Amino acid sequence: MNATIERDQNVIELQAASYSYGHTALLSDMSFSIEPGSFHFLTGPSGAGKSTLLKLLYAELLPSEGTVSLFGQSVDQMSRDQIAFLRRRIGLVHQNCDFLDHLSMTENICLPLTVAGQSARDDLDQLLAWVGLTHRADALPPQLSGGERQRAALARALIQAPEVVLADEPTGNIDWEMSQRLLTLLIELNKMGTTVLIATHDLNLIRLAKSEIAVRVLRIKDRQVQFAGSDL
Amino acid sequence: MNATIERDQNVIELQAASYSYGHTALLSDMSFSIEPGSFHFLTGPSGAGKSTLLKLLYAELLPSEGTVSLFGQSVDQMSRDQIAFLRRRIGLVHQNCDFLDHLSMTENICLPLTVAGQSARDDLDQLLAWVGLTHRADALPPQLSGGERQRAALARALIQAPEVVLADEPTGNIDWEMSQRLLTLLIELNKMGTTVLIATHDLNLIRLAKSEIAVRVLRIKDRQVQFAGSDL
Amino acid sequence: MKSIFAEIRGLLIGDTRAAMVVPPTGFTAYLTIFSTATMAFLGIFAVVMALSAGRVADRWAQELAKSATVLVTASQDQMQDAVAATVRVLETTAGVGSIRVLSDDEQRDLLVPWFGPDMPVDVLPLPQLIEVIPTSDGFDPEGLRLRLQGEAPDAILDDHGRWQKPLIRAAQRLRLFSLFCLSLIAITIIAVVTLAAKAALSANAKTIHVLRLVGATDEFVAKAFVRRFTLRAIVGAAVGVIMGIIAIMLLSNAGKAAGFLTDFGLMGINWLWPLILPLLFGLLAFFATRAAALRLLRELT
Amino acid sequence: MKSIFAEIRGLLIGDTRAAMVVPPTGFTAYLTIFSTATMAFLGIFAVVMALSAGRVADRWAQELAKSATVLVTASQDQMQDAVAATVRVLETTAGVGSIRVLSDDEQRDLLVPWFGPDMPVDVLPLPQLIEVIPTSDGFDPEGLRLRLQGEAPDAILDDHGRWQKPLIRAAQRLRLFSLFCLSLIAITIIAVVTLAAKAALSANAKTIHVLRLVGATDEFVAKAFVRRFTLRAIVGAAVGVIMGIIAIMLLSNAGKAAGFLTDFGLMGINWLWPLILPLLFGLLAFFATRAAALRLLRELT
Ligand SMILES: Nc1ncnc2c1ncn2[C@@H]1O[C@H](COP(=O)(O)OP(=O)(O)OP(=O)(O)O)[C@@H](O)[C@H]1O
Ligand SMILES: Nc1ncnc2c1ncn2[C@@H]1O[C@H](COP(=O)(O)OP(=O)(O)OP(=O)(O)O)[C@@H](O)[C@H]1O
Ligand SMILES: [Mg+2]
Ligand SMILES: [Mg+2]
Repeated sequence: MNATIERDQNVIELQAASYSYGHTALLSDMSFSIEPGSFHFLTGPSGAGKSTLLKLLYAELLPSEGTVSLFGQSVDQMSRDQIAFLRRRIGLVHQNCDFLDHLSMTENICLPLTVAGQSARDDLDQLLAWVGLTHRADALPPQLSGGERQRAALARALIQAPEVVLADEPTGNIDWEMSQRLLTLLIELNKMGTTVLIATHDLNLIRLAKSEIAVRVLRIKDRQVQFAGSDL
Repeated sequence: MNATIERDQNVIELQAASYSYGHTALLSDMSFSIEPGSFHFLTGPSGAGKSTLLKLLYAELLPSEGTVSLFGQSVDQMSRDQIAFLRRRIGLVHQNCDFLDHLSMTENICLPLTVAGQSARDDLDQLLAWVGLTHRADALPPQLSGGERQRAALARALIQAPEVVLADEPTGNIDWEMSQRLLTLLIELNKMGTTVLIATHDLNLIRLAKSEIAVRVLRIKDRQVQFAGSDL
Repeated sequence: MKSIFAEIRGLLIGDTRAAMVVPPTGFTAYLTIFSTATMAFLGIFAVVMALSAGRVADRWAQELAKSATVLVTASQDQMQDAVAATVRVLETTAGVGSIRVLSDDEQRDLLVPWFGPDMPVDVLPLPQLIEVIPTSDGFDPEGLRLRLQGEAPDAILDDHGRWQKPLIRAAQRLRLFSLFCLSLIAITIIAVVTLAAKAALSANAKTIHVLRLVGATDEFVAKAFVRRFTLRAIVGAAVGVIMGIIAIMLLSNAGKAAGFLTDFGLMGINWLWPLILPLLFGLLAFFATRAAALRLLRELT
Repeated sequence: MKSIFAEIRGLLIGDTRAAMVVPPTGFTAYLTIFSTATMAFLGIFAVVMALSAGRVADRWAQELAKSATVLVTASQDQMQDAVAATVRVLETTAGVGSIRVLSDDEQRDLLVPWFGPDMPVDVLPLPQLIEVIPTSDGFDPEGLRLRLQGEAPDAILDDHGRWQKPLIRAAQRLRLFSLFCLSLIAITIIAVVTLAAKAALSANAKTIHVLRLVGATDEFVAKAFVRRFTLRAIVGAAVGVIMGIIAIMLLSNAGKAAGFLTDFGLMGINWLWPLILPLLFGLLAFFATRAAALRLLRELT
């Protein structure tokens, strides 16, 4: 585990990477890189492959061709344990946020610490308050509203102070006010050095972020990833 | 089963209805009605109780106090079979759209027909094409993207040509272009007489609808349901 | 109750529409089938055991009852009279079916172990043995003994009562033991089938919720699961019963060859058991699944 | 292999952190525990059966071997010489442990069934019976018979060979039958525990996916499930074994009271079996769960 990364090294780097679920390629010949400390959005129509791309960046899927490198190491060459350790440096918000239904929300949010053998963080209450879940801390996942679950998923992704945050539609079920609040949190973390990549179709969110910091927008089009210009 | 409803009778009518999950009331003293053929939106912050309210309107939950009447009949006084028959007149899009994972998308979408003992509709292909799922018709639910699942849930809600459509955040994971398309579909159905109620936090969607037809917006605030003015 | 019969009819006629909504397999299904098969195997074994134990007990009781003998000891010249008196008594005793006065040759055979083959039977003052074969009701040994004492004092009744009683008690115990095993296995079968139905249904809680939400009646949901699980139980039971019969036949053949376990096996009308068992399992699964499904449904509106 | 031992150690020391991620109960868990208990119950029964069958077979063989007798028939005045000659032969026969010349009283007791209690033993030309108790190796009956023919022509060996053989074969069959049952039950136990582990794990596929996504190593996931399921199997087996022992004791007591099933029960060192069985179940569950967990994990990166 090399816990520190070189300043100039890219956090994520794809070289001619492609992915296909069956025979026809869904994403093909993708080459791009994400520098540490950057803030990216990923857009594209429903079914374009945003979630698939994020899964590649989390080693949940392995590229059919080409290489995906995380923290300078190709995921193909990692052992299963190395992938597990890698994931402790990346915070993930899945699109359909799954929790362990028999554990309370607090226990679910602290799960990444549990599996890493670490004890709960002191500022857990602060994190819960920020995502507006203080009053639901002891509830079980099925007792939460859609938006509350999404916020809990974000809290779980951030609990380990990860170097990279990958969030798949983190505000799909959340009202605009709360979305702004969550974006502010991510921007603050980004300012402290966290690399952020958010897949979303909420153009307002992208516009808001653009007005605050320098962000880049990746767009999936025709199975390729392009950097979008200012034409949002 | 009274398949026809009187012209003047309200489709949905709440009288001093309230609901609480535990001891403290989540929604209290709600009194409002929804006329046949109307188009409503339901908004409110995440966790306000939008999904809970929709569940009351679908008899998935029964009011703690007061009455909820559907098609002129109080849900409290319905037998379990009557509730089942009632649901065949209402199309529902759940917030976390659940499917039967061992059935294909087409079979899932036709499930309301299956349980009602009806055969598949002729215009199924048309419906699939409209929600953009033609190419995924044979896929299994876990193989779909988040947005595709949401569109399939809408298709399932519409397959029986219901008199009322209740949709809980039907566009949360869908890009703006597709959202517009789905809204157009719902507006067309509304023009043909279907009553529509959509819970959403997407203000753009509400604005777009407002520009096309007469819609009313319900807002949950302080545990109450209010009709919002033009201050969106 | 009316709806239950309608449901059983529906089960037999079949409603593929309803059946398709239940996930087809998975390890819980395998576990159900396997457990059911094991239980059916044990069940058929226990039934055969109980039947065989009953047969063994009957045979023991019969053979023991048959083996009463009367011993007439008298000097050679008085022997004929003594035997005649004894026979008279025996012939007028209620419960005595038939009697047989053993010939000299038969008596000699019985005595060979004691005196060797060359024994001088003729010169010995041998007692005369009379075999008494009772009717199915049997006779009262004490009464007969008293009558003999009065009317034929040279005769002694040996009804083997001393060693007969524990054996008869043992046979009864054997029967009780098999019944105990049988009820133990029956309880286990009920528990396993019920638990398996509950486990499979609770694994399908989501399915039931979805079905109910899209407008399915309780009837439809229950029928779908009941059909699938009942068939599963019947198939599992049939497999188990077939395996059980094969094992029983192998054992009873091997046993017969070795002059052992000769009473072990299915005979005559008892061959209906292998047919009845899967149906019993099906019925059990039917009610267990129905109850579990309705219980799960009751948690939903 | 090293990691397996480390894991077993971890299992005993306990890691509540890992254990809490596994859903605690549910019907699949109950089904697992119940099935395991049933299997353990059957297991302990089968073991006791096999042990008892072995004991019964041994006892039969011993008692049959013991029951050889030599019958010396001679006229009263030559009897003493004939018996002495026979005893000489027997004492110098390999495999004969000890011999005992029966007293007149003993002989009379044996003959009571034939001649009644008032028999005039003294006046009868009774043969002399000699009981032969062989060593554990036993003697060669044909050889002894030939020697007796030559050296003590008045003596006849009755080694009961005629009816001894089928009984010994029956005892061997009984032993074989219990071993057959035992292996049948062992196979069933393996299948049930394996299937139960697989069913429980596949019901937890989502949990495993979530754990892996938040950075859990395979080790962590496997350990969590292995710990829970192994303990479940051990608890289930312990319950089954306790129930089994209670049932066995009840039966064997009832049996002893009835002079039946006296060999049924656990004796001496065999009391270790009830301790071993749950451990075996635990070990089985350990490997089955581990294999199933790793197989499920292998489908995920
Ligand atoms: N089964 C339950 N038991 C207890 N509390 C519940 C349960 N379901 C929902 N709640 C709580 O009730 C509140 C309202 O939930 P609801 O799902 O109706 O919100 P919502 O308005 O749909 O929110 P969102 O926009 O996030 O979907 C939430 O705080 C939620 O935690
Ligand atoms: N396991 C799978 N097997 C086969 N096809 C799949 C699988 N998962 C996803 N797909 C297909 O791949 C395409 C891309 O899916 P993906 O989830 O990446 O889309 P997305 O861009 O995230 O869409 P959305 O905005 O709707 O979430 C979709 O058409 C989907 O149906
Ligand atoms: Mg997606
Ligand atoms: Mg909601």
